[in-house]
Amino acid sequence: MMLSVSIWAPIILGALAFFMRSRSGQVFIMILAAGLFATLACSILSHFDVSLSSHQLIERALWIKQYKIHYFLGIDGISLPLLMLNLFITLVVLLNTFFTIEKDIHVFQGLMLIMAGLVNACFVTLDIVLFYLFFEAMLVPMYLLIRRWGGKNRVYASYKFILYTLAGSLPMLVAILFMYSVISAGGALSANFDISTFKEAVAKNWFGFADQKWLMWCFFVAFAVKVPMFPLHTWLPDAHGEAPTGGSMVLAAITLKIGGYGLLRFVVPIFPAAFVYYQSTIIVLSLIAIVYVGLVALRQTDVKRLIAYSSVSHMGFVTLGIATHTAMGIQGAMAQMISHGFVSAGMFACIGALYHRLHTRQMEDFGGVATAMPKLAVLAILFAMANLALPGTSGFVGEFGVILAVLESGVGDGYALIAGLTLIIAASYTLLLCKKVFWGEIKNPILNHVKDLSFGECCVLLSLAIPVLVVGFYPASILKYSQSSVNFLLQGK
Amino acid sequence: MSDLLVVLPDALLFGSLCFLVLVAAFLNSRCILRWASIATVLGYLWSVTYQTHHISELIAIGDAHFKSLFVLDASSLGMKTFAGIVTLLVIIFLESIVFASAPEKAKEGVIIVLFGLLGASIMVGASHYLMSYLGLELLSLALVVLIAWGLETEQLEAAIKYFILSSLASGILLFGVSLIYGATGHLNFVSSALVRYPLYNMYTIGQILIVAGVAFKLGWVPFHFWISDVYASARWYTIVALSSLSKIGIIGFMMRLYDTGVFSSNVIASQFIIVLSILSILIGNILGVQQKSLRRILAYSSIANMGYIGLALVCRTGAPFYLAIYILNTLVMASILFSRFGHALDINLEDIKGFALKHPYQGALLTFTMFSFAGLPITPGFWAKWHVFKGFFAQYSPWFAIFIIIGTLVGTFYYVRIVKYLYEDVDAKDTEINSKITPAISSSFSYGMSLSIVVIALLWSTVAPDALLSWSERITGKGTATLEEAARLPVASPHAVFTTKAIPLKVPTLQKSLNNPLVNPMPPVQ
Amino acid sequence: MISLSISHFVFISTLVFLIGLVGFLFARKSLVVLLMCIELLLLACTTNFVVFAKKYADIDGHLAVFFILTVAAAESAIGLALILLFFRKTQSANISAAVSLKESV
Amino acid sequence: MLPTLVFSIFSIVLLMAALGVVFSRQAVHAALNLVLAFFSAACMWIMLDAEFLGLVLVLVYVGAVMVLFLFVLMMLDFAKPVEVEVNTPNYRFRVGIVIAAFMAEMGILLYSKMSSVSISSGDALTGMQWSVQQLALRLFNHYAYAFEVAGAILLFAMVAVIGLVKYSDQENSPKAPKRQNIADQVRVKKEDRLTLVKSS
Amino acid sequence: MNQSYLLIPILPVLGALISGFLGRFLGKVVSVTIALLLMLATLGLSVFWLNQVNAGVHINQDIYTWAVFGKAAFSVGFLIDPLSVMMNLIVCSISLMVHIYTIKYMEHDEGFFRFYAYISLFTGVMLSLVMANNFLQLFFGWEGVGLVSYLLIGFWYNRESAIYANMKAFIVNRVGDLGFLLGLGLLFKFCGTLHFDSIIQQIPMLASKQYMLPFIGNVHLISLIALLLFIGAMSKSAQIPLHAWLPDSMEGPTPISALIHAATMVTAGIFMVSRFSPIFEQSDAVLNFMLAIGSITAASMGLLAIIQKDIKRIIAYSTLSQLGYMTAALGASAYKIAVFHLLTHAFFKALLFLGAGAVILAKHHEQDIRRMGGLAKKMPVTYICMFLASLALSGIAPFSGFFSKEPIIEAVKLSTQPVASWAYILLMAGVALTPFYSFNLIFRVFHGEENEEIDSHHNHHAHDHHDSHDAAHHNHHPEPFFSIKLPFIILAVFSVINGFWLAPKIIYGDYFANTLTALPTHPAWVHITEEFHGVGQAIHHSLTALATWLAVGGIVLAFIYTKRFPKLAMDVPGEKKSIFMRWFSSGYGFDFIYKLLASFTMAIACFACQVDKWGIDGLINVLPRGVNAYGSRLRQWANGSISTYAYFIVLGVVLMLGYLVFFLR
Repeated sequence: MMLSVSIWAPIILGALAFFMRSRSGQVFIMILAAGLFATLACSILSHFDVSLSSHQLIERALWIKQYKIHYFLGIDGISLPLLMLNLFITLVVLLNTFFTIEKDIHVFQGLMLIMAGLVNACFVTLDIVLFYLFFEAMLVPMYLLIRRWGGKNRVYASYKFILYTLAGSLPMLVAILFMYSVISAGGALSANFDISTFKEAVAKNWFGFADQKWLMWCFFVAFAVKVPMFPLHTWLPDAHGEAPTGGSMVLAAITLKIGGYGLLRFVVPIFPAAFVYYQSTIIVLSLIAIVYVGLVALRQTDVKRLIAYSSVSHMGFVTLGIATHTAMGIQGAMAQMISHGFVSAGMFACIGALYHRLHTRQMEDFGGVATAMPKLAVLAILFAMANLALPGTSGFVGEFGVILAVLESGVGDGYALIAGLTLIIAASYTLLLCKKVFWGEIKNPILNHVKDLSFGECCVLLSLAIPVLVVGFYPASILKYSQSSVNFLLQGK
Repeated sequence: MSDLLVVLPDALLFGSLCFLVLVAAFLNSRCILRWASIATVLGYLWSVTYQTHHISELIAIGDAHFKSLFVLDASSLGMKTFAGIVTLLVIIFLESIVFASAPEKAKEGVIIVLFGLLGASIMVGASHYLMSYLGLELLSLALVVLIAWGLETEQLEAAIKYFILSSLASGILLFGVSLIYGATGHLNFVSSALVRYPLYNMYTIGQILIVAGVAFKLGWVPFHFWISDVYASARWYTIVALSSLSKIGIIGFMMRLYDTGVFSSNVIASQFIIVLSILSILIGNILGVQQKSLRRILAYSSIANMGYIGLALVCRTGAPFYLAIYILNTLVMASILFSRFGHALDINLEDIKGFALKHPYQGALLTFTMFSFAGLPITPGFWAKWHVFKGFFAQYSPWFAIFIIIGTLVGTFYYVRIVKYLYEDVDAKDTEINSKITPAISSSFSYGMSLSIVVIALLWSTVAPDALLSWSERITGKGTATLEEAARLPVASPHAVFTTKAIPLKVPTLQKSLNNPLVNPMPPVQ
Repeated sequence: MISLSISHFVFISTLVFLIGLVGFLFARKSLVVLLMCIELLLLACTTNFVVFAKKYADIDGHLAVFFILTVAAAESAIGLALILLFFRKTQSANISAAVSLKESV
Repeated sequence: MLPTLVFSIFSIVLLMAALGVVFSRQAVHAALNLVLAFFSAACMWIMLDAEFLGLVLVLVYVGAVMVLFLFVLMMLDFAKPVEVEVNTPNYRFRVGIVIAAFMAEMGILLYSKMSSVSISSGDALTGMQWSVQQLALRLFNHYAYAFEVAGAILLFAMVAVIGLVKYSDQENSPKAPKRQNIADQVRVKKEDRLTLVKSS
Repeated sequence: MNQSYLLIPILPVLGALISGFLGRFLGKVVSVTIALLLMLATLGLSVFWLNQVNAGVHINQDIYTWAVFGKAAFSVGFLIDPLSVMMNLIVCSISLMVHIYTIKYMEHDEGFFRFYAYISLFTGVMLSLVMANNFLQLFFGWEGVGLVSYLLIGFWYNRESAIYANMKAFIVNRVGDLGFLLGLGLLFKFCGTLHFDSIIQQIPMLASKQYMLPFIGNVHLISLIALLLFIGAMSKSAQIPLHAWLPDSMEGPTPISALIHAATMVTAGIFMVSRFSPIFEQSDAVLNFMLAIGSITAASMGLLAIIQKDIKRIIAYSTLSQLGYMTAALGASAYKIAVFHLLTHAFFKALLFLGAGAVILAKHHEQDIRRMGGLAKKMPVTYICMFLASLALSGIAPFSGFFSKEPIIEAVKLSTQPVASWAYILLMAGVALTPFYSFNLIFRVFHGEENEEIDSHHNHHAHDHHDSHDAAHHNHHPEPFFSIKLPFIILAVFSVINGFWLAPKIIYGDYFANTLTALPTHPAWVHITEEFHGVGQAIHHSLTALATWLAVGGIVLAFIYTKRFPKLAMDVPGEKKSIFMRWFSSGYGFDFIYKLLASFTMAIACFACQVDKWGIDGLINVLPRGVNAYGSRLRQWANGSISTYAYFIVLGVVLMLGYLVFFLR
């Protein structure tokens, strides 16, 4: 019941939000959402048993009889932190809309809430088709967000976003259908679209290894686009760069995580053998993402694009961690996903606050922001430090875990060295960003007149900054949820 | 008298038509004509329902008298219901237009549409090539007249184009029928399919020519050129009729060919249908991107969607389902565009700039429809594509997916482009262009009613496609049991694909089936 | 001298069909000529039916011819009406007059 | 021997006439060629024991439909020279290829495997009562339904043609009530109303 | 009191939070008082724990589990042993001095509270670093002090040079951190834990392992680990070639140069190597490497200090040189001595920096020694203290430097490592250089004529940031302030007494008996201990030592040099220098190499950028472009002509039949 509420309540609230033209109505929606999400989070957390490795809070009902598609929800340690992250980030973004969105706040909030519902759905569905539905449906509100509130180049960016993602996920659809046809022809299993059914079918060798390999790639590509992994990442800078602040925050903080989540939920458990077979390929791609995309970030002049490329680079650690196929690596990937959720959202919020005041995203138009807006600078530097994985911030946890996992898993210690280069590269581009934007003298005359963060904006940024530190100093508070599920995932039963 | 019950729907329809013709000739009352025609369709629907309930007795009677000309079964009755409902919508739509634009001289238009329904009704029930041909011609001619019904130069030109090309296609189809007759000596579907050793080449050519004729009517590439021009000039109700009534007739005909064993999943004709379908998906969408005119976009969307339906036909699953959802989408788009632009011929993308901002509800509906066309979840369009893919990839190689995916992506692009324009901010200089937006008939009751019916149907088929699906399955006869059925076929069964270690790159089903007929000239038919 | 067989007749009807097709393709004619080409196509089909009726000693082929002739007559009537209307609008009944609807510029 | 000769003559006439339909410059010539084609086809049908059909073709088709064609042709204004469609040589070439290919394919497909049933007059149909009566029985019993449908088509053709032409007439005939066409009035240019005549 | 050591890192952080976030509300007096009290409390606790340790207490306790990755648990925990309490004491005392000193020094800076927050934060982080009981926490502190260093170097963030320097410092440190992280990762891989004691227990296992390096072949695993860890130490402790950030870091306010870049943070590397002496002991190769790097750094950086004009840079190079000594000591397995030098150096170098700060303040933020002179009369306390500190630095007998530096040289001399003899020569050269540059500074700044041509125009371009506050600085002589003098005096006293007071306990005594040990195969230190016969004896012995005479010679030489060339030439912008001089004055061209590397990286990045834009994105854009181009060509066919359309219909049929012919024939 709770999981259904977590899907549908935001969507209904979002539909309601479309009618709130007045500011008070929007605030009302915001408060309602806050209350709802807090209640949801509390009740889910209180009913969640950390020690169990299987799915909990299960809801299951037949939805479409002909297709044997079930309305099948459940939550485990892998999805729970991400679900909580989504609830949290959505609230923050809702709050942030008041400070960054100039037109049609009510529509923006509505789309945001709908998006939250769909993302929640992605995290809790256990029926592959249901997942696919929500996975694709998510594109629509995001498309509209970019389309309506985006920057100058929003048209290109929004097309690219939707077509790229669709192109990635259609092969998955084909693979799902193919697998289902084999499963239903086999007859030994009760044919349905449960993940466990697919898993069992593969485990029972109903598919030849060659088949498993291409099926794995079909699934993999869908999520690799979302993550995004190296050769499929080029939509992200455009989408992030052009999206409105809230859109970028949600894109970076949440939707990218669905990629990682999908790998953990589908690719790794369903195709363990094929995944291990292509382990080194995936590792190499991840490393390219980490190093090469990091280098690309170094040359960006557009602040949001820089952060976007840095997101790609950081998400490389997620795929790297998953590719190690060890509990440590996957836990590291989880930590990295959570951390990146807060950090990238924070960085985008900072840049959003700047963009809202200066209406530019070019580095050369900034400089000396620390003088003009000290509060912003303090928080931005904190996020920057998290971005370059300074210990004590959340950014460190994941990268540390993943690098150690690479060494521990024995896939090749050289990989760890290359992954470690991020220490230098991430520091370079992040500090370059700080140097050009926050330090130095004020060059842009507008900066002399801008006001520092308002109380509300401070709340937005602080609410992202505090988790960054909490996770940085006590990651076990989050990792404890995923521990047993990750172990379960790797034991393959 | 009980004989008549067997042909009750058609007889009722034809009888009422004779009556309506007289009404139109002697009573110059549009009102009577309208309600009489609506009553006719309702009567038609009732009689179909009656037949559905008494199907077993009727079959017994029918066997004695009309055996070889047409069949009475779930499939034909279902398609007839489908055609009837669609006609009802078209009539409501047409009549609401008449109200709005008084100069339109479409009094007899209703009769034409009903003739079209008669044609479609005959086609979907026919089990005899001659009956099919007669139905097809009636349907085509009705469409020709409907296209011409605006009587402007553009419409006449389009009607002439459609008429001539459609006659060409009918000629090709008929030549094919004559060859099948020559190869088997029978004109009945079942009997001709049961001939053990027909003149195989001639038989195959006949099949191919029939496919070509059907391809023209459905607008499969490269037989699609007329669609764009016709859509660009015809009245909206014609467009709706073209994309609903005519497709129902043709698809009913094709389904019947499959059901009776003339075609089956592994004859060459099926391979051609697949190739043409995929070509349609690809080229229809690629050309759709090129269009600026919304009417032409709708045309190419129709072409591409017929491609998907082709796949559904071949794997014998869910073509009516796909068609129903396609018709719903088209209806929404057509009615919204009509309500805002009237009969304007050049509705360009620029003209709908900011449309959704001005009219949020219609804009949202149009957006939903576009995403549904594109097949994005959660829209009925997704279920439609899902269903087709599900059936198709259960039988054919996943390598076809490459083309289908590319086509689908390209299609998504131009549907999404429409959404883009819908939500675009209107600049000051664009207001002049937008002056073309004139609220025409959105207040009309019947229009509102039909639109809301359509919207309810859309939402319903999104959330619970179950009912529509089971209906579609019932109609399709063999339905989703394709896999089991295909398993019984000796060659090119899906298991041949599934059990191979790797999927070879060379499109296995296609090649195997191509070699197959020489070994096993006719597919076994029960 | 070879003896006549079915294939000869089919050969001729196929040729007629072909010539009908050619008529569609070389479009320098009046639209009415295209209607006549349609008649040629139908003539080829009917001839086929007659031939195969002979081959199978089956009367259905002859009946097919009846129906086809009916349809052809209806078709010609509608086609001629359309051409007439078109002529009234544009003062031309040539194929080259009916090219205003097109995509390419 | 004789049938072969007759067949050859009629088939050659038929083909020539068909070519004449396609390639004659005047539409009236085409129509007359078509009449000839129908006639020779009717003769061939008669060779195939379809006497009644042959007669129907000549009487109904040549007698009614072709007259209709000619009638319409007369109504159209052919005073203007026929515009010659610019069929580029490239296009002709492509069409030629397609037609040749079509012919070749038909030839290969039909004649490589077609069993040749020899037609010596009347042998195949001896077992049947081959008469108009037979035809009628079949038509009104077995094909009654189709017959009705054919009737529907004819009815439709009638309704459609009358409808189309009637409304068209209303608009164009001088007897129709006069209407004010504002668009035309606005579009009027000064040349339409005013003619300057220069006196030399 | 069992858990009271936890307060040692917490209290300064608390102070940082108070002055950082509440400073403006509390006012200067209150917040500074709080910060000082907290520091004092921390110092008190450190002393308390020193006593506890002396009484034999040894604490190794995990506080909480930081994270569990898979089966591996990482925790945050503290280790109280002689080394950590000693480091605590150094950090706390220097930090307290700097806290006091800063009250006046930063009085008029608008970033006053920020500065306090930073130094308090630094103290806290540094304390948690030295008290770590596992590598993870060490790494926490390691990077944390890097962060604070970054923030403090860029404290005046309006200065381009400052923000360039802080970025450079951070990135260069990151290079070392990469090595450190990898070393740590390898330890984790083979030991399965990051706890010091568990790792040290497993050293025999590690020592027995070989490790396959691509292109190189098998190496000893423990050598590799030690090398990687030492790379981390190199960047932190600014050893060649990762040293170049330290001179630039002088862009920060002077108090932090004293605290961070002289006394504490830069010695973290030395501390770390000492902490893991059991690992390093196992690898002769790395010991040799350390010896070589240390001695080269010591000599070459000493040489560079001579030609510096900037008072802070002279001291910075001196710091580099002294860090080289410490590293060399580590290489000679004389860990105790290295740590002891760390201790003595912390006090006298902090004093030197603070003194330099006072001078700078007095000269209105002038840092060029060529514009100084004759300050001795005006600032007698500063003068005396700095003089004493310089004596200590030079290793003159009774002062603390002697007791730490002399054993280093002895240890290197006695070391059995192959490179020890070369290192010895280099270190001896360093011994002569040290007094020369120290006293060069002293003489030029405090003696001679007072250089009154302190132009405000010079200040403008150098430190215009401070101009607005100069009005408040009309008092040229900050000496009267007690808060400036007090740290001087305290530090001076310790610079003098540390040597003979602590050396017997630390180097020759058994303070580090169980903490820092060398293998019997590296006996240098044992020999030194054997040769030691009390402080007096040592001082007496020093009179005959070569090093002492070299040092005295250096002082004399400096005296002569300053007398002979009282005025150093100002740099003329267009002046031609020889290549050698340019190479030399640019710090052996390391900056050039850094820049080369940076621009090389940027070039690669630029290439990557183009690849991304045109290669990958371009490849992906091929599909839409192709679709568009193909579509517009296809569109040409829809020309409205019936015959064209019919042509395609026939063509379609022909193609289908052709297919049939092909396959059905």
